Amino acid sequence: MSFVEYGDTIKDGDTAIVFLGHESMFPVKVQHGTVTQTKYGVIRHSMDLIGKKYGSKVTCSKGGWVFILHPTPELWTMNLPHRTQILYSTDISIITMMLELKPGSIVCESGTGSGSLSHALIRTVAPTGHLYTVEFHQQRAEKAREEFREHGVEHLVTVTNQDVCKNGFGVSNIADAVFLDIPSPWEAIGHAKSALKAEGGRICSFSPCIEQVQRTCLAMEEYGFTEINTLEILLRVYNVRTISLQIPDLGKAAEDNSSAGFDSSNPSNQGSPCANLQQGTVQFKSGVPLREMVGHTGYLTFATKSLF
Amino acid sequence: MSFVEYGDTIKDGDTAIVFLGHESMFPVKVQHGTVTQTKYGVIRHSMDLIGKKYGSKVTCSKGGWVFILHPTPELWTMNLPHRTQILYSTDISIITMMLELKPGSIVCESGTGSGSLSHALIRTVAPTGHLYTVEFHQQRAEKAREEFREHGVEHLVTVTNQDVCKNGFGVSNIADAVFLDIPSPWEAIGHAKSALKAEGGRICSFSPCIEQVQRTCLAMEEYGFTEINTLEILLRVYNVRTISLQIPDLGKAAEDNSSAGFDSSNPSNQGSPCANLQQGTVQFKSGVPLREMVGHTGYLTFATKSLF
Amino acid sequence: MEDGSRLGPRICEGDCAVLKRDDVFKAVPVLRRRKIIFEKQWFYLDNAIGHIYGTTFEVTSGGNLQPKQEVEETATETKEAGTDNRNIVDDGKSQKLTHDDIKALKDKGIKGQEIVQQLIENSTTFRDKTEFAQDKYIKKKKKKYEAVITIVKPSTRILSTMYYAREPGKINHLRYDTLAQMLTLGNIRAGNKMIVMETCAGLVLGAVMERMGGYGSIIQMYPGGGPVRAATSCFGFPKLFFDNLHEFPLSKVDSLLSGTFSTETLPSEPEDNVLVEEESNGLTDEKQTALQEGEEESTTEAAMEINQIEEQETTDINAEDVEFKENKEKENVREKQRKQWERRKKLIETAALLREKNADGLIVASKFHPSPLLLTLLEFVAPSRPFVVYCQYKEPLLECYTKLRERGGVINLKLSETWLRNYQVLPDRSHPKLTMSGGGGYLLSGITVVLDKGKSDSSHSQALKMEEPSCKRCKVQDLHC
Amino acid sequence: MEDGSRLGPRICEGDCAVLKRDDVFKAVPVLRRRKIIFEKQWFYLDNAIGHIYGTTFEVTSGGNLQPKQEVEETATETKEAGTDNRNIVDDGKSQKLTHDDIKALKDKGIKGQEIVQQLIENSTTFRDKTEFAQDKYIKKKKKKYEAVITIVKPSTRILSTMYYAREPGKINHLRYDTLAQMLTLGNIRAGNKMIVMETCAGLVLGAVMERMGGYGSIIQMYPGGGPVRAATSCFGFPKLFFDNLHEFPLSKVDSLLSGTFSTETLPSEPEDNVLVEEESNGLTDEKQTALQEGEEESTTEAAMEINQIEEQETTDINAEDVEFKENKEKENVREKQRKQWERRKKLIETAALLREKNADGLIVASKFHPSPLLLTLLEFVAPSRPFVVYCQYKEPLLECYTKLRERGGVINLKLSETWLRNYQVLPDRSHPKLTMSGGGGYLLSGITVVLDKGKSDSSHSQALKMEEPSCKRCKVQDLHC
Repeated sequence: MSFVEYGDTIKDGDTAIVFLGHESMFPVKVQHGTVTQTKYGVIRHSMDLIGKKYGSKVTCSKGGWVFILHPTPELWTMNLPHRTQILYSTDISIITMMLELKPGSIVCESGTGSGSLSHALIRTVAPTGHLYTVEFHQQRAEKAREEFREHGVEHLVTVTNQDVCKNGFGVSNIADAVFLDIPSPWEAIGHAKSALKAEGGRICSFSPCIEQVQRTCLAMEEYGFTEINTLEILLRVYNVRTISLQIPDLGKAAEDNSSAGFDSSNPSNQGSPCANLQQGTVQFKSGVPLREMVGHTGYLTFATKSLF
Repeated sequence: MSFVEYGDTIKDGDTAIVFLGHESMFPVKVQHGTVTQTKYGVIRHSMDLIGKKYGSKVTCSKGGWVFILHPTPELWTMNLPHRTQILYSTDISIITMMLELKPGSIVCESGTGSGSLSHALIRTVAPTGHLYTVEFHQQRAEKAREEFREHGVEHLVTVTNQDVCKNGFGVSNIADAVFLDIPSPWEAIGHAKSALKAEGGRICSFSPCIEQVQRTCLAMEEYGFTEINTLEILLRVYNVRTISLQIPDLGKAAEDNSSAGFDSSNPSNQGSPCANLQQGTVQFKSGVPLREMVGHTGYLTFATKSLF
Repeated sequence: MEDGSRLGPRICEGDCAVLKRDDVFKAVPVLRRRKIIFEKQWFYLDNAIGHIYGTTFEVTSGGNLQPKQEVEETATETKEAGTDNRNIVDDGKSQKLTHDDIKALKDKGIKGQEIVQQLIENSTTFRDKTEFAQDKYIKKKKKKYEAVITIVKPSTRILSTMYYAREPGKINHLRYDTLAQMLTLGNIRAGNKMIVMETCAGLVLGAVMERMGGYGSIIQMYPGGGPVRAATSCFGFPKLFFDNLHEFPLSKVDSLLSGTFSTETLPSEPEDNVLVEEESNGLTDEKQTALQEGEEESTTEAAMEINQIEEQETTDINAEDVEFKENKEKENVREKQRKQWERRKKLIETAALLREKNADGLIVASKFHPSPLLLTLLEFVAPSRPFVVYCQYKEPLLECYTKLRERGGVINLKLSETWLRNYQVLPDRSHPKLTMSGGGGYLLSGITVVLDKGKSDSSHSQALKMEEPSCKRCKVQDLHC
Repeated sequence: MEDGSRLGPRICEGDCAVLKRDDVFKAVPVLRRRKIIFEKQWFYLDNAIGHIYGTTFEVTSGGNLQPKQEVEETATETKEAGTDNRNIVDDGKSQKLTHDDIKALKDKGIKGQEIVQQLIENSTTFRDKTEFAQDKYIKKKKKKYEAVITIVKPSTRILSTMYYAREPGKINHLRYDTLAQMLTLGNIRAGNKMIVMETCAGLVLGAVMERMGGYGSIIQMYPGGGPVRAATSCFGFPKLFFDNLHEFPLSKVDSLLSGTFSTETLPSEPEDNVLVEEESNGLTDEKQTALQEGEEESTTEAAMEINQIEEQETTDINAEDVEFKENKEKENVREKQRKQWERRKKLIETAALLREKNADGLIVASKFHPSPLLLTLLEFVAPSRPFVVYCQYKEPLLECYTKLRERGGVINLKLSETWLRNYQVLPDRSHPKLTMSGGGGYLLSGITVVLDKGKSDSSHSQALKMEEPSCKRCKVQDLHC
């Protein structure tokens, strides 16, 4: 297993995803002799996991079962330990496309944060590209390095612990793309520009607040970036449901009765028009939006460093 | 006819809506002896309109027909002569509700603009309320007065031609609600406050740009408004369509053929697997979003003038 | 106390008032010596009686309300903001005050605001936090320890927001901005004659009544034994608003249209209806059920509060009617007969109103499939009048659309949905709110026209062509007009 | 000229390049002495050849391109903004320059930028306009009179944006951000073995190829006589990217699965397929037809440009092959046989690849009903791999969802749609763009797991329970984990 290559069977040292049910899962480090507790009972790594195919159903000690999934950057994003606010797959998707990333791309990122985007970036630029990621918080930088090692991608990434606004990315004229997710991105635009290749490249800045975007756009313009474009992307998830709606009783069935002239003042007969009506229902499938959805993650500002 | 009361038949002097087809209509002033040109031919007011029921189908001179509709503020909004950017029914709806307008409410508005919102406000506060509307552009104020007269609502509205930021609304301590749609609403918040009743009331400011909203919110806070709340509302319209999708040919029909062993190198047989396949389709109704929709009209900021 | 005549209405015993804290609303009856629980605070409304609506109160010891003259912002002068959070290590030990310490402060009767101040002073990390994080911290703590509520007068804005937040299942998830669209698209105004068919606890009816201000008339169509108006009663409308509010049983509609209508078979008594309301929610799905179970908790709570108003009123009437215990039974029978007679008289009046087929509009918002409702009730609407149908799901409105096209007699059909986005606007940190409603339901609206029954075939095909949303044709027409 | 080795690739004859003006893109083949029409300007690309991709050119007289070193902003110093528009009376006479005047300036060879400056100076109302209105005016005029284009290298970003704007019907209205979701949700990366079934002119295939960078393998499933790859060819991929691109006819899928597959009956030649593509767009509605007619105009234009690249290539090959005219016929027969043999060989290879049933993912984006495609093609995917299905409509994906639940072997099913909002960010006038896309299509994604065929009944019911999106259950599980 690695985050940049599928493996068929679960191996000692792998990071696997234990899938318990709808949006309920967690990552587990596979280790000989270890056991993992779930609500369905215990999973014994040596017996239940190692050597099994990814995607297998594993029966836990209490008889319930789970699926063991091969990790992907997207599953990791849903399950990683949060050290900071993280970027989710919806934003990551558009960032990756708009930065024009592909195998071989050199990308700079700051901050590393919880590594959610980092894993996705590494996946896309592998096997010949590289990610330079800068994190000013020492603990976080250290933890990210550890995760990259565990996930078999350390050769594709360099983690630097410094302040990108003061010290930049530590590289110059080699990046195809730069991504910023820091409180004051406008202070890093100059560094971003010098990290990018001379022939140009793409930049993206993620900011939750519009004021940050305004300053960042001004800075981008100042540094000669073109195609400055701010956008927002929201995911609307639909639950698939079978709905059944009642057909209202407009009295068609009751017409015969009404001519029979029951006196409604007779209490025993009061319910009768309702009783003999066949309340039909209509069934249909519907994609029903969730009651609450994520209403905002951040604004994404993209720009191009042009040739001149 | 008036904009605050339904009438059954079309009368001389009425403003009626000529409905030609999907989202194609225009207003017409009904006058004895007048004719109106449409693509379906001429409509003669005396013969074709006056005395007819609203909602009637009227056959034009070329044989095509149109419907004549009773005006409503909503139809007016869709058909009025634009002197400025106007507010549409989606925003008007939420403005009316959030300002807690009802019959008897006293409302202040600036600017009058093309009178789109004004008509809706008058409709809601009639028959016992009043609209004080302030417009700094003299021509527009005059035109609005004229329209209100034609639409039979002049007793419910006072149009003032002045600069609301300098001179306010010309009334004080009588309004239940104030609405602002001006370039610098923050300059009018003080005037809005003094127009509102002592016991309090509601205010709404409409601005296309977020910077205007930021300044307005600050001003509202400064003037002691509470419940300051900014929102945006967008209308997503669906076209109802019958869609039919092809069932892909996965070769089920061709299985018999393949065992028969036709040689594909024989050109005359090349098309045969396609030819005898019954390409089925699936039909269903769908609500299809329009390709383009209005993506932004403005931010609506609501607030309450509290008791203290 | 304040001069009420200038300052608007006072809070009176028996009123339906709305409690407000931040964005949370709750409708309650104003009763003496009654414990209210709201936002984890309990208190009595006794002291609020006589104050002006809009007054903010602080909950003091013993659950008493004390008017608060100024809503001050928490002291910002103590803030010394760090520039970023790189040096903060979260070890869960940053607050020096223990739970016991805080409890002790509370027991001493220390006010919430002071507790928050003490929490700030005893936080080792507060000064290192960014200004933003500091604000967040203060807000969180303030919400937890300060007990401030405002009592406001009910309105469509407040009640529709409240219902959507607290008991969406009761109003078929009709979001307040969708309701706002309905009122505007329906051209609801004083003087109209409206037909309303809703199973939204009477919220939609109340909204229509508010917009009509007692002018004009409303015919409420109801399923089962009688209309449900729990939410309507929360509006606190004056009695005269109900003079022109009529109701008509759905189960009599077909017979009314076919001419076989008679008042001999009345539907069962209104009491029976509560059951119907609770039993079916139009959903078979497990998830929904699970959700609604969750909702039911708060529902029960709020519904209780509201129903107590009704109970109260009923009790009052009984107390007046039953003067002597020995007359009770006789009186009851006579009273029952009188009521029955009145019901029948009103039903005949309402049937006559419908038979005129000149309603100024139709509003439908129910748990039922909207298609049969719409097709039938449109019969009672005059031409050139708007109608609006709400449904929580899009599919039934597609059917309505198709059926209406086949029927004819309607134009300008529009199927829509609104997106509502709330914003946080604060210096240097403005952005859309982080959560938003996933959906507020769907609307189908249109305008009635004279239905050309004789030429239905030709008019149908032409109407279809006329309404087909073709961009190309629109453009051409624009040029011609 | 610039040092190409340091500055990235140069524009070469025969390349597929993208012309860009503001937000408008157009893919064109780079050919000498060929008139290009783009954004109402005509010009020749001859002078662009040899320049670096990303260079901005100005169109000068005779349609020649001249590199523009700096993209300067229009002089802001002439602006004297009025504060509001109250004094502006629009009488249509504010511009003193006549159409003839402007034509005269153009004929004199005056550059666009100067014309705009003259227009400003001759506008009587310009000075009275607000700063905002002035900017708007300048932008409008600039767009009309200045002819500046940039030539950029194609990419998924550019081509998907271009197709969505210019020929959405060709790509089933797949919006670029929806495509972006597919690539991420599908975990597309170097080294994968992917199955792609699309009828999006090869755009989705191209996007997958770009993300795989020539590593791994792709099996494209195609309907009719052969895959359509008009958009794929616009990417300008190196030849080696095509070495591991395989294709397999949809019409052979069932026989492959049932074990009766043979290469004896090959589908008809690729040329036949173009017709199929043009004939059906999956819609019966008049409006859509009208819309697509409108689109067709630009479509035809752009498609022409693109197809010329392919023609060009074909001609090159023929020119090499046919050395002597007298050998032509014989050669042709031999060539045809060789091609046939090669096709069959490749088909056998591809069938073998599929038979391994170990694909690393499945991407579907077609005009067909997705349900049969999905259910069949998932057979070829290994367990614990993602799949993503796009459909322009939501309803077919509801069916896919239901069918997949019945089938089992998939988890984490998610039906979704994205909202894309673009912003104008300018000092003091930032807001969302005034128009936005109404919809970008729908996605159904999920993950395969080992399909427990024996116990399908019990596993089915448990799988359903397992996946039921119940908030309540989720919360309980969270506590346990």
